[in-house]
Amino acid sequence: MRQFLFSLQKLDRRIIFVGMALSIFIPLLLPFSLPFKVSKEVQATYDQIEALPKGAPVLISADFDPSSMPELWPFFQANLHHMFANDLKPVFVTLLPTAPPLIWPEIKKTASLYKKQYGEDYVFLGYKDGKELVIKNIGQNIPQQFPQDYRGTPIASLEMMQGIKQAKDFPMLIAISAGFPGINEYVLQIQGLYKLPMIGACTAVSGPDYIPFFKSKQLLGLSMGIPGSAKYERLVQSKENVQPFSATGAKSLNVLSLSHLYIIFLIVIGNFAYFMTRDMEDEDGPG
Amino acid sequence: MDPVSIYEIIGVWVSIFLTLTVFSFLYDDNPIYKLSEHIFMGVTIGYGISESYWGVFKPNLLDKLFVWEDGQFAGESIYFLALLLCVLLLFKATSKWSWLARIPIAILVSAYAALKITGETTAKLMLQLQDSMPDLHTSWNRHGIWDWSNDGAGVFSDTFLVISLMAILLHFYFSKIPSKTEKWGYPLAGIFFLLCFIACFFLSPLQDSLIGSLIVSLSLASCAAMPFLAISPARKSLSRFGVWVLMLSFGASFGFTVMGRVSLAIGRAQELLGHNMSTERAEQVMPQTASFVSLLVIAISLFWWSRRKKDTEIACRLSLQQWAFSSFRFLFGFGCKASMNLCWDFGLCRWESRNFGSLRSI
Amino acid sequence: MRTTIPLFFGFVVGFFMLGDYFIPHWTYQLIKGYILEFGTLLASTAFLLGIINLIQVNLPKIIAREKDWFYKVVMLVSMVITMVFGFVEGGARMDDDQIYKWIFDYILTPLSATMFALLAFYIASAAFRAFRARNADATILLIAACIMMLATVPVGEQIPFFGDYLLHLKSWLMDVPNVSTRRAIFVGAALGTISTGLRILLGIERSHLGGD
Amino acid sequence: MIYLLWMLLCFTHAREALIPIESVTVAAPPNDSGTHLTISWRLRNDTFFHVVNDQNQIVQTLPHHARSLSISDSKTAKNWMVYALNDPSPSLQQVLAEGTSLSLANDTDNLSWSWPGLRQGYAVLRCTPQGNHNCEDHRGNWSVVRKGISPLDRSYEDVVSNNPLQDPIRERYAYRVVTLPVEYANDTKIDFFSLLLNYGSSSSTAFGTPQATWWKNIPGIYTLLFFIFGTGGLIFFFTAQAQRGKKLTIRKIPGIDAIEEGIGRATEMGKPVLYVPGIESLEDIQTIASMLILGEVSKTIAEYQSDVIVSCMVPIVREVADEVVKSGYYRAGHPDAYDPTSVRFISSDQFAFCAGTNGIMYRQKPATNIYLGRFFAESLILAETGFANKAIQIAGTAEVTQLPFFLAACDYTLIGEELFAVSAYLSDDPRLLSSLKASDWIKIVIIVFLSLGVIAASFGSTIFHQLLSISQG
Repeated sequence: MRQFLFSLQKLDRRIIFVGMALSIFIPLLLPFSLPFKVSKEVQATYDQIEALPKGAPVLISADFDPSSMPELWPFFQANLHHMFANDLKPVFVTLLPTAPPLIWPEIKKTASLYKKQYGEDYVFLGYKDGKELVIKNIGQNIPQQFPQDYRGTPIASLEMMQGIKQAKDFPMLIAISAGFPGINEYVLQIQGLYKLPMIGACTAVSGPDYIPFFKSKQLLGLSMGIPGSAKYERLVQSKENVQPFSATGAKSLNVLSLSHLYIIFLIVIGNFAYFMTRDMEDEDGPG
Repeated sequence: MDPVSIYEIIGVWVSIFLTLTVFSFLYDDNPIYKLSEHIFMGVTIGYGISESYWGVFKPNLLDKLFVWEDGQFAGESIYFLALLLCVLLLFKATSKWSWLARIPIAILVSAYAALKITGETTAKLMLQLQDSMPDLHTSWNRHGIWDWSNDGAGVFSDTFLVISLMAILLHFYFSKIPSKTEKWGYPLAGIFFLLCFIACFFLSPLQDSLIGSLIVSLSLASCAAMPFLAISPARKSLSRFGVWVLMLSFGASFGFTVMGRVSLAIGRAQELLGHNMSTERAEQVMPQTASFVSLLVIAISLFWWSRRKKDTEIACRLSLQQWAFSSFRFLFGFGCKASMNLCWDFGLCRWESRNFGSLRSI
Repeated sequence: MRTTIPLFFGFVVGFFMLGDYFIPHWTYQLIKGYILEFGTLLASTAFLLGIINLIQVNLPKIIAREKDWFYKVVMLVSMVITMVFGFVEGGARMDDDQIYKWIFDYILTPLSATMFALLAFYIASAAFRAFRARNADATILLIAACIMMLATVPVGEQIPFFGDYLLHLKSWLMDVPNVSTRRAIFVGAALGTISTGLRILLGIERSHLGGD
Repeated sequence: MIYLLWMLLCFTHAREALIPIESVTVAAPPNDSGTHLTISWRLRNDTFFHVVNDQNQIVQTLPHHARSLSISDSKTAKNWMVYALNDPSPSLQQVLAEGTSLSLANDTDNLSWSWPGLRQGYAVLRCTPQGNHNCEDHRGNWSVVRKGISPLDRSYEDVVSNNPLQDPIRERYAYRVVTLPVEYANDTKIDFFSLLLNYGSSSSTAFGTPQATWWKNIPGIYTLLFFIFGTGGLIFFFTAQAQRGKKLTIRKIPGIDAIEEGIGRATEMGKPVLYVPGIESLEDIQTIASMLILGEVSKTIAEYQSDVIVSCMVPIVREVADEVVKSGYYRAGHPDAYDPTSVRFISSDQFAFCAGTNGIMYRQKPATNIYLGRFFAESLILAETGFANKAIQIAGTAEVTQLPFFLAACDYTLIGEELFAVSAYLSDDPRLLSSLKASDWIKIVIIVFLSLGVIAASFGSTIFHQLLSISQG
C-alpha cells in the first residue's frame, strides 16, 4: 500500500492528462446539472432587462471572436432568447471582424423561432472597423456611422430604425466584450457621457477590471466568464415563454467545475500520498 | 441555407486534424506531431516575413524613401540613414565585415535601455509608490479594521499592503549589512515606533473613537519603524514574511488562471465536436466525422510508431506507454493488422515509410 | 576599434534617449521618433538574417540526410508557400477568398489555439506536482490556489458556512496580497532597469558588442 | 429644390436650438512640444454643479459635464445637496436662492444626478495669418480641423503640425469655434463655407502662439532625476570604494548559483544547455538583461567546453544573442569553439516558437534549461516539457503573471529584480556588483519614503503624492 502511495506521487503525467480530457469531454457530451446560486451581478442583469417596456429598442454590441466563444456565446444566445421573448427590439453591432459569421446565423435562427421580422423587430448593423472611434460615433450619430445594415439595406428604410439617431435613443445598452474594444471603451465613450443604462458581459480574466464599474452603478449588470453566462442562461431558460435552447453555458460550467475539482482532487491525493510516505525518500526526491 | 464551399470543408477538416495532432503531443513526441510542428513553424515564419514586409518595411522605408515626382527624387532623405543602418546590420552575414553590424546593435540596445530607464521608473516605480500611500484615518472612518462586505477593505488591509510591499522589497536586498550598522537597528526602530505612536495618537483626527486612533496609530508607528527594522537583524524575518506574501499571491494567481486555461480547452473541444457552428453548416462540414477519422488516423500511426520505437529501444520503462500500448491493442484487437493494411493501401503509410526512412532510428 | 566605434555610437544615442522624459521640445521628439522608427526597421531587417540562420541550421541537415531531415524540408516548403502567397496576394491577402487567408484561418489559427489549449492539461500536472505541503512556502501557495479555484466556480458557493466568505476572501487575495506583490516586483524591476540601463550606457556592460 | 428646403429646415432648426459661445481662448498647453494649442470655450448659459453639505458649505463646484461625485471625506457631513447654477463661483446665498436643486444624498459614498446634455456639437476652425489676411474676418485660409466635438466638451487640443520639418510651425494661429446641431456634427459633407452659411453661429476669432519648452517642469521630474542620478552616483561611489580595495559582499542567491551547477551537470552528461531569452523584442529591458546574462552563461559554458543552444523568437534578438555568445566564447579563450548554428531563430509566432523549442527539448535532450527574460503563456508549456525531459530548469522573469507557473514547474525561479542581478552576480566584476549595492541603497530610500508617505497621507497631506506625480500641470 505504501509502495503504491509512493508511486502515486510520481504518477505519469499522461494519466493526469487523460483525467483532464475526461473532465472536459464528459460534460460536453453527456449533459448533467450541478447546483449553483445566481450572483447579484447576474440577477441584476436579468432584472434590468425584465424591467424594460415591451417594444423598447436595445443596442447590443457583440464583440467576441472564436477564442472567447466558450465564455461569451452562452450569454449571447440566452440574451437573444430573452430579447425576443420579452418583445424587445434589439439592434446588433460588432467591432470585431470575426464576429459576424458567428452571430448572424444565430440571430436569424432565433428570430424565426419567435416569428420576428427583420427590420421591424431586429436589425443587424454589421461590423465597422475603427475601434474606439466607432464607439464614439455610435454615441453621436448612428446613421452616419452605419449608413447601411449588414445586408446592405440603407438603414433609413428600416422601420425600426426610424427615430434612432444616437446611443441615447436606446433605453439600454448591452456590451458583450472579449477585450479591446469593449466594455471599458463603451463606459468611457458612451455610458459616462450620456448616462445610458448599460449591462456588460465579459471574459473571466477581465472581470476584476470591470467590478468597479458595477459597484459605481455605471454597469447595472455584469456577467463574468462562463459562470456568469451559465447563471444568466439558467434564469432565461426558466422563464415561461422562452423557446427551449441548448444549455451550452451550463455544459461549460460543468466542465469548469469538474476540472477545478479534479485539480483540487489531484492536489489532495498528492499531499495525502506525500504525508503517508514522507520517510520514504529516494535519491532524486519525489515529484 | 447557402452551401458551404469545398475549400471551407477542406479547411475545417484540416484544422481538426491539426488540432488533434497537437493534442497527440500530450501522449509523447511522435512523427505526426513533428510533421504539424514543422508545418506550423514554416507557416508562421512565412507569415512573419510577409507581414513584416507589408506592415513595416514597405510603409516605413520603401514608401518614404523611393518616391519620385515628375522624375525628381521626392523621398525623405533622412531614411537613407535608416537604409544605411539596415545594410550595416546585414553585414553580419559576412565573415570579414560582421563587426560593422555591432553599430546598429549598439545603437538599438542603448537606445532602448535609456528609454526604459525613464519609462520604467515613472510607470513602474513612481506611479506604483504613489498608489501605495493610503490614508489610514479615512480608511478607518469608512471601513473600520476589516469590512467583510467590502472584501476585507479597512485599516488592516491597507497596513498589510504597505508593510508587505516593504517586506518583499527587502527580500530583494542583496548586500550584506555590516554588523556595526545592524546593532543600531533595533534601538532606533523602538525609539521611532514609540515616538510615532505617541505623536499619531495625540494628533489623531479620530477624537471620538479611542480604539480607532489606537489602531491607526499602531499601524502608522509600525510603518515608521520599518526602515530601521530593515537594517536590523529582523530583516531576515521580514523578508520571510515577504516571501509568504509572494506565495499567497502566486498561489491565488495560479488558481485564478486555471479557469481561463480550461476555457481555451473547452473552445478546442467545441470545435472538435462541431459545437461552434450552426447545425446546417455542421451537416455539410461534418466536423464530428472529421474528428473521428483524424483520431483514428493519429491513433493508428501512434500505435505503429510505438511498435517501431519498441523494436529499437531495448529497455522500455514500465509506464503508461505500455499501458497505452496494451489498451490500443485491446481496442483494435485483431483489427489493427487489417487497419494497418487499409492504411497501406490508402497509400498514406507507404508514402510515409519511403520518405520517413529515418523514423526507425528514433 | 571594433568595439570602440559601436560603443561610441551607443553612448551618444543612449544619452540622447535618456532625455525623453525631460525634454518635450518638438525638435527633440522628432529625432527620437526617427530613432525609434529606425529601430523597428532594423528589427524587421533582422528577419532576413533570421532566414539565413534558418537555412544555415537546416540545409546541411537536409543535404546530409540527417535524422528528421524530411521535416526540415516540410518546414522550408511551407515557409516558402506562405511567403509566396503573402507577397503575390499583396494588399488583398487577408480578403475572404485568398489562399493566404485560408492558410491563416485553417492552419495557423487552429495550431496556435491548440498549442495554447495544451495549457489546460499542463496546469493540472504542474499543480499536482508542485502543490505539496513540503514547507511553509509551498503550503501557503497551495492553500491560496485551492481557495481561488474553489471560489471561481459555483461549487465553492455551495460549501456551507464558508461559501460566502470564500468569495470575499478571493477578492481580498486579488486586491491586497496580489497588488502588493505586483507593486513590489514592479518597483524591484524598475530599480533593476535603472542599474542595468546605466551599466549599458556607461559602457560597463559590453558583452553585446562582441569580443574581438 | 428639395435640397434648398432641407437647408432652410436645418437653418431654422439650428438657429432655434443653438446656444451661442460666449468666449473662446487659445493657449499653449503647459510643458508642450510646441506643436499643440488648446482651444477652450464657454457657453453663455453653461451650468455648474455646486455640492452643498448640511453645514451649509459649498463643498465642491463641478463643471457642466459632471453627473456624479464620489465623496471621500465622510468626516465632514452626513447629507449633501446638488444645485445647478450658471455661475461658476457664486455665493452660498445665490446657490440656495437661484440654483435648481437636483439630488439629495444621505450618508453615502457616491452622489449622482441627472441633467440634460445640450443637443449641440462643435467644430473647430483654424486659420494661419498670412500677408494681408489677418484672419480677423472670414477671409484667409480657414479650414476645419475638427468636426463632431461632443456636446459636453468645452475644449479641444489641436495639433498644429505633425512634422515641423515639412510643415513649419507658424508664429500665430487663429481659431474659431462653430456650434451646430449634434445630428450634423459628423457630417462629412460639411466644409468651412457650408458651416458658416448654414449655421453661422461662429464665435469670434481668438489667437494663440504655440510654445515649445526644453524642460518639463513638474515636481515628479526631479524625483525621477534623483532616482537616476542617485543610482548613477552610488555606482561610481561604490566602484571607487572597491578600487580602493574594499570588498563588496553580496548575499548568496541560490537560483543564480544553480545556473553554474546546471552547466556543470550538462557538461558531465555530455548534453547541451538550452537558453531561452524570453519572447519579447529588445524594446523590453528584461530581454536586454537576459542578453547580458547570456554573455556570462556562454562564457562559463565555453570554459566547461560544453554546448549551448539559444532559441530565439525575435530575429533581432537572435542577432544580438549571436554577438553575445560569440563574445562569451572569445572571453573564455575558445573563439573557435563557437558554432553560429547554436543560436537559432525558431519562429516569430509565440506558439510556433514554443512548439519548436519543445522539439529541441525532445530531440536534443538538453540537460539544463535556462529561461531568463520576459515570458507569457508559453512559460508553462516550456517548463512542463522540460520537466518531462528530466532537465534541471532555472527560470527568471519580472512578468508577474507567469511567475506562479515557473515557480510550480521549475527547480529554481528568479523573481523580479533578481533577474537583473544575475549578470553582475555571475561576472564578479566590482563595477557590476557596485550597481547592485547602489540599488539596495535606493531600496532603503524607497522604504523610508513609503513610511513617511503613509504617515503624511493619514494626516491629510499629499506632498509625497505630488513628489511622485508625473502628470502634466
